[in-house]
Amino acid sequence: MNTPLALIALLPLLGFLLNGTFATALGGKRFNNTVAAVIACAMPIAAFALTIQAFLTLQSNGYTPIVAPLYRWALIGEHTFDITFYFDRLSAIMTLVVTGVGSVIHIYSTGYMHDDKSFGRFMAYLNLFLFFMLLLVLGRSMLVLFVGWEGVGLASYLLIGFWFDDLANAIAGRKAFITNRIGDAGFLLGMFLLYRAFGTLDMDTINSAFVGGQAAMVSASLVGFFLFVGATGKSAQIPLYVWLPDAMAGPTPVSALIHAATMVTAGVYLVARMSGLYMQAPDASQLMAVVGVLTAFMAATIALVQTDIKKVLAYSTVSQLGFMFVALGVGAYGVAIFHVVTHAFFKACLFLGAGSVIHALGGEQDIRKMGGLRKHIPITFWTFVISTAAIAGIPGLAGFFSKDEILWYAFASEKGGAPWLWAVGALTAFMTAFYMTRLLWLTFFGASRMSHEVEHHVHESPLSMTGVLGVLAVLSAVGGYIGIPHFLEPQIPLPPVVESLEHYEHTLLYVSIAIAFAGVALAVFMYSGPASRPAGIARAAGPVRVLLEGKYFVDELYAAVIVRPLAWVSEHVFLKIGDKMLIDGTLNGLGAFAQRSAGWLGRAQTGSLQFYALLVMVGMVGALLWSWRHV
Amino acid sequence: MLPEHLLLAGLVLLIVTSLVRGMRSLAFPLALGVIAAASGAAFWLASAGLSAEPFPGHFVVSPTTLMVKGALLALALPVLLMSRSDFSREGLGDTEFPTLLVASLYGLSLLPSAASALVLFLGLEMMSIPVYALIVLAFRRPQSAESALKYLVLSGAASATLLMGISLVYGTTGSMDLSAYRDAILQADLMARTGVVLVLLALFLKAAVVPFHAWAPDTYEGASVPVTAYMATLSKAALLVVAVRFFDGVNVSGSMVDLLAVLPLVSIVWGNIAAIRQTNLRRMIAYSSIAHAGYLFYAFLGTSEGRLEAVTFYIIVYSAANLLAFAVLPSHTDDVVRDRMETLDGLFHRDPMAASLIAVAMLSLAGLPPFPGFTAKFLIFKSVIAAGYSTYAVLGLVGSFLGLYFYLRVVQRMFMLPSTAAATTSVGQGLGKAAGVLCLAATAVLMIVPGWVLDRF
Amino acid sequence: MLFMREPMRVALALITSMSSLGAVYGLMGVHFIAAFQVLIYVGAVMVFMVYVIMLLEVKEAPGSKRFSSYVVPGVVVGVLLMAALGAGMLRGPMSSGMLPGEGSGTFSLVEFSSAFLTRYWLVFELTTVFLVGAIVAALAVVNVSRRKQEGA
Amino acid sequence: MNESQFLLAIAGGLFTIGLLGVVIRRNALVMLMCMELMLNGVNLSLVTFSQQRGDAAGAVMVFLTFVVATAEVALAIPIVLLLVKHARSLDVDRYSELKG
Amino acid sequence: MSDAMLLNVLLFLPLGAAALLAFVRGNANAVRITTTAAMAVQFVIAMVLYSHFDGAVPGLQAATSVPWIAEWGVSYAIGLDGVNILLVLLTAFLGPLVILGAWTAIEKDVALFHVNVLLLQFAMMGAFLSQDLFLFYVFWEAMLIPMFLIIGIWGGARRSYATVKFVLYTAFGSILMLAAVIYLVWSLQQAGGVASFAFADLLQARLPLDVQITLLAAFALSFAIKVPMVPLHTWLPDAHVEAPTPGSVILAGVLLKMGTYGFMKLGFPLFPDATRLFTPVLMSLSVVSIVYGACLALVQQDIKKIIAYSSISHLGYVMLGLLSLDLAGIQGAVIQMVSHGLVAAGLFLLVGMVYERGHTRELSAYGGLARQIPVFGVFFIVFTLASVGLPTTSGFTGEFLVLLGAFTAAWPQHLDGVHLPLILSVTAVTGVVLGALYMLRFALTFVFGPEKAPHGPLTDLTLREKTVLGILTVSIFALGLFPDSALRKTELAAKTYQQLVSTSRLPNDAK
Repeated sequence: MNTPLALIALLPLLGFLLNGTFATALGGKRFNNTVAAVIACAMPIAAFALTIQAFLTLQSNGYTPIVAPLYRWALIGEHTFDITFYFDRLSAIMTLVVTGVGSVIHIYSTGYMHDDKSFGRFMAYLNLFLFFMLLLVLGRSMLVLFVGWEGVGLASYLLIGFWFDDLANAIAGRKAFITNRIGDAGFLLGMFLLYRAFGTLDMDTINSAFVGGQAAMVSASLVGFFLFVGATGKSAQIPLYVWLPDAMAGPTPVSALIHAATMVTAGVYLVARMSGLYMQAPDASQLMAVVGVLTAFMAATIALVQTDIKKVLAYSTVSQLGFMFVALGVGAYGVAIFHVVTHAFFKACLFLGAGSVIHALGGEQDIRKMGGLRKHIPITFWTFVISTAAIAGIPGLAGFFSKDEILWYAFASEKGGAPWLWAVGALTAFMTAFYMTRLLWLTFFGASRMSHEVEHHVHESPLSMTGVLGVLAVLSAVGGYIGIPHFLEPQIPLPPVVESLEHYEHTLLYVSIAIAFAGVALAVFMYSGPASRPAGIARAAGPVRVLLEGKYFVDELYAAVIVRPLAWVSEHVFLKIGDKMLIDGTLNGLGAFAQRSAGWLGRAQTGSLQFYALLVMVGMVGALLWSWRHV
Repeated sequence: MLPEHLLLAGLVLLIVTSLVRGMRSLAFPLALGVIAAASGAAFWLASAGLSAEPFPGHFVVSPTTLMVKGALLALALPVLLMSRSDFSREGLGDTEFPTLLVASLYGLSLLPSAASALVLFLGLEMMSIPVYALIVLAFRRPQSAESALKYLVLSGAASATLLMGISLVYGTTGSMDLSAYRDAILQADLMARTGVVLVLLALFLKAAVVPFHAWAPDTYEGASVPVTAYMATLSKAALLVVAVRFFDGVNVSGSMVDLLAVLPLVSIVWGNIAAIRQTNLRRMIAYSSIAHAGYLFYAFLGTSEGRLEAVTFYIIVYSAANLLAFAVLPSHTDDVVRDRMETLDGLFHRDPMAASLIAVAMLSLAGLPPFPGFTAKFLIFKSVIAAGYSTYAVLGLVGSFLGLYFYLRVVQRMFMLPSTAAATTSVGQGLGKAAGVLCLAATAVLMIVPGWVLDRF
Repeated sequence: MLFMREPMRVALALITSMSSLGAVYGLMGVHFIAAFQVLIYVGAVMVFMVYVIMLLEVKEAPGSKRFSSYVVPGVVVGVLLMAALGAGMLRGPMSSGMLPGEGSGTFSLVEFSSAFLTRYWLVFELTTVFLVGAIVAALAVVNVSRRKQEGA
Repeated sequence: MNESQFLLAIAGGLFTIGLLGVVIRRNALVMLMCMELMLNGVNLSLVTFSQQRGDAAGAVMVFLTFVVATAEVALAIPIVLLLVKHARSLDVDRYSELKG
Repeated sequence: MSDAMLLNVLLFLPLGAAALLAFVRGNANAVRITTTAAMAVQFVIAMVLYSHFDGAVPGLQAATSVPWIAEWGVSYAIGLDGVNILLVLLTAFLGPLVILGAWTAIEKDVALFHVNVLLLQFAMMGAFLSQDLFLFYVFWEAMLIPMFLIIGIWGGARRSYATVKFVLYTAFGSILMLAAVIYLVWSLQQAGGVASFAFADLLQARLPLDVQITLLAAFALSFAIKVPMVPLHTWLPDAHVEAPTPGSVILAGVLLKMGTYGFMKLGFPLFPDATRLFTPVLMSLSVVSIVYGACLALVQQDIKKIIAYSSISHLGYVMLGLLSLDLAGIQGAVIQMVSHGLVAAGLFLLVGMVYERGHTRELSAYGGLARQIPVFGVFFIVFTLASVGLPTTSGFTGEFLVLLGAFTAAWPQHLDGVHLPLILSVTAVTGVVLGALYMLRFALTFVFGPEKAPHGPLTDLTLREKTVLGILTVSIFALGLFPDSALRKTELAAKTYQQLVSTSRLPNDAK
């Protein structure tokens, strides 16, 4: 019974090993691209199939979690660290999304990366990522989760820096890894605290312990805080979100799979997984909600002025993740997961669509150099339209349901819901609608702003890509009808709603619909007309625009406050003063002193016999006098 | 006193050979045989457990003294072997060197069993008088005479001082027996104390302890290699044996401790530091021997039981190492050049064996494990700490740490620098190598089974 | 004798002091020592000295310094040493100076030589050996100097 | 200050003067003579003691001293001769080439 | 053949081989092959002993003990226990790999070089195996000489300075330790009457606190220099930079473990009360080492120096684990020792391979190696990540357990005000970030970015090099994924250590 679970994770690993060895320089490229592609895609698809099978098993025995121990990693005293897989409703959903979306993106990549000289390496990396991601969602112990957690970080590092000949990409990859590491440090601390309290890292045990309330030994808020630090790193929340926009340096499928659909939601998954803990940690939850909503708002504002198609999507991802954390913060864990799923659909679709556009334009990413593409690449266009509508919150589409529920709980949840949370959230939703429409319009509508040779060979992408776009578009259209929160209800209950506010539900519903349309309308109004219109507004915005285009200058701030001081202190204080001056200086000084005194003693050896005799005399007198001390 | 008799016989025969023209070439093998026989006899008697008092109050033999005697005589063999490189040519000491060596050894062999100041003094002089001659014997360079004079004057002063001390002790205790010193040292009487201190200072002077060390570097440099080797090892060893005889059965206390701790400590530091800058091998060895004199006198801080053992073991190890270094020293027609450190540069590439042996010697002198120099040092400082003078022990160890540098410099020169001088071979190299191997074997034994060696004393 | 310029004068002074010492021994009643003193020292050693001095009548430049450059510290320390030794030797236990003749004090040449040949005959023997060694050494050195001459 | 003490004082004095002579005189031969003087001092003290004790040992030691002194001179003189041959001078300061 | 016999063979095999080489002067390859063969045999023996070693049995296994210097109570006593078993295996494992990996690094005086390596191997084995303080000290010091020669003869331009610094640094520590050893044994002799250098007897010692403190200071100085702990570390970068590749590999792979091993085997258990008294100080120092080393690695331009400073940082974890006195921490420390041995060895081998091709150690001289010599790039990234402590690599196992132990041991029941151990363990966790920082900085311009090579195109790794690195890689992942089998061997020893250090051993009357 336990084989499938292990297999789900291990199949992609196998794919990685095969491709990594034989499709790369390591094994001298024995596989040609086709073989590599087949292996690389077969693994996730098989995994997807196994997941479905596992899901059916889960269903068949009434959703009692499947526990599949693999082996014992370590035994310290009486505490064991087991490598065990755990399959319940939550991990079922995540696994399905990961393997499902993963599979289609693999297929997409075979088309997108086909001409790349390191095709095999790319597919191998994708498989590696999938392996770690599955470890992350399938692990029972936090240790396994952490292995996956850092593993996906590694995969993202490798994939962001995939085209490492351009140093900028490599730097972006490093930035992602380091930033994640900072979060991981927090994660570790939280993990240690839990281990100290419970002597185990199995999350179900810990949760039940917290729910059962026998967790007095350790303050839930503190643990919650530490784990949340980890989550901010992985899920790009303030203050550690800075890596995600840069991560767009990677190939577009990577952005879709890792930096939109799956990895970045790991933080959300972690919190939802530890919901039992967070229920006991109101402070941490409060913090999460606030950070979440601020992140959402801030990222949205930045997205307003971005001109790089992928950067816009990146910031919108950050913003959407913010929404999810709002949901988590107010205790609506199921809703957060719901948004994770829908977001995975439409954001993946958007990214892949963007990829298709870039592919079509031969690498052009600046939306100011696009326009009027809808005629050239219709399939891409339509899928893009659907997913944009979905994220903008047009009723009936996936995004609408999940976002609306988040806003509702942000407003009315007993666990920290507050009108101001809703207000900011709603504003953000409005902006989302606006900038997504702006993106859509500038890319596909209006007159073409492309240079001629580009425009000359604009072409629709191959089926492998468009097909995937279609699938995802459909999902982002209908994904909202999967009632995930209610599916998770028995495992993770939704928070109660303040009675006094219940009757606002419909009002808010209409309000958010209105907001969505308003945003779309405003964008259309602005960008359909003459170019002077947005320009005028931009001029009016003045300093605000500077601030936004400068992304609030957060990178610069970090550089000035952390990075450069660290380097300076290491260089000038530790190395120059500490090592060279103090320690080595002292030692060399002593050495020199010995040399000098050697010189002195040498000079004392005058060679004059009388002097030696004199020495003897002196010695005698001294010795005699001294020797009488005790007589 | 069988060994002495053998030596005496040898001496007479050697004189004969030197007189009869045809027999000159016999001198060297004869001396070799005599010394070997004497040391063999000593060992044999020791193992036979002979202990007797042929001349009451003057001369006693016990297995221990015989062992010491045997060891010292055995150490003389390499000296003789390596002498051929300098003293092989007709009229250039081919007979004188062996003769004088044997004469000196005769005196030396008296010392361990001397029971009265008379015999002791006589033995001491008998040992050193021929050395004056030996120094000038090679006369490879004008400075030999100068170094001989320095040695002669200062050690003459030393003898006088020694005698003065003896006479003072004689005055207080009324006896010339060495046993008298046991009381004299412990007596809180001014004259006795003065006498004892004078005796001690005379020993310091002969063993080159700061500030009475000044003659050593000049003399060592001026003398030829084999003679330097002899002075640096055997005569120093004999000196220490004498000292042990004087302080036999006494646990020093009071101001004697200060003398026995401070002056040696100073010479440890002084010797080790002054050696750093030396560009001249024998001079460096001289300074190192000053430092080693310091370690050796440290042993007197310890209780009297382990003293002879510690001192003997140390001098054997130390002498073996020194002789090893001197024995395989590449010979050169010009003694001054031979003496320069530069001639060692890149020696490994010219003569790997010599380089390796010298390296072993240096590391052993530096007291680095696993070489016996370490065990010896360990023994000394063990006894010092056991006597409760931990501070002095630590200071002494730190002082010995200072010495590491210049020993390693030698190794660096031989292994890590490009070879400068051309390989020069001359007569007696083979015998020198033989001597080296002899010492190496001794060193190996001392390294691998120190316990076995220690049990012999 | 510390202050005379000519080695010869020094030698004469030394001889004087030695013979006076001999006289002292005589007064103390150890005649044989006195005899030795006079015979060996004055008779042998100093004669040898004087001979050598005359042999190498080196022309010291009149301006050449008599004293080494350490005369001042030397004298100072010397005085100190004298004081120290003096103190050490005089403040002994036997300060109740027993005059010669008291106790078993003096003994005649007969007693001495008998003792010398009985209790101390080893020393006697060794002395002879010692002399042999010394002679060999002396000869060796002389040889060296002779070779130098040949070489020169 | 009885007689023996007086003698001892003289002995010490001779000893010191001898040593001092080695220190302050430049002439090699004078140095040798000074060493003789030291030995004389020792002898005197030895004799004095042996007299007090009425014991022959001291006297024997004196005898040895004689012998040794003689031998030393017998050896020292040729060495000095060598030196002089080398640089026509008895000035010891000329012979300080070995140093450092 | 009995295990005890095997152990002796294991110990003396390199010595025999060295003797063989000293007399049999074949051509270079003959020498190399002989050496490799000897080392390989040694490794096989080590594997056999490892498999025979039963972690559940307390005390020594495969032990030999014969009197050596009887009258001092010195004996030739060797044996395996949970503390040294892994390190012995590591030493034997790295031996052949070093020779293979640096096959072409040494062209001058090949025979002499391999003699030295074998002697060094012998000394290191001896130090790990010896169960007698005197013997231990002898081996401990004996390691100096071959290393001195290896760096001094085949080293870089400033080798003379580096060697002297290395030797004097280490020897100074040892000298004081020697005094302490003598004093320790002597004082025990005073108390118990009989002199003995056997660890077993010394670990019974009951010493007054002031004595414990003094002796611990002396021991700690010597060990801390070897580890090396800040601020006694400055010999390491110089030694590493100047040493030839095999020298660096051995130095980083095995020699640095001597210090931590010494602490675990002797330093702390011998003087438990003093240790507990000074734990805050020592712990702070080890955390300082972690951070300080990392910061310095961050600004180095010399690729060897980066790794050298990273070693300082990594061994700081070991010390932290040992001092945490928590089972997880101790176990982690042991694993971390082995892990660092493997990883640092690999990194130095890689750097050496590049140096052989590019003839410079300037970081700025290289670029885009992953493009120029992809296989090298792959291995480099693997070892880099292992050094960063990424999960599934051995580095993670070590650091995770150490930090876990340190943290859980340090966390107070109730958070009240400033709490040093807690601050320290939290600071140590930041080391994880810094580690990533400097290693990825290293990797960034080295293997990534635009292609750059000092002169001419570089050639990719040969089969020999691939094999060596491959073996190391496998071992790294083995230790990262399945550490439990190793932990089983060491657990009992770790518990013994924990119990020894945490129970007071003051003289009875003092209590």
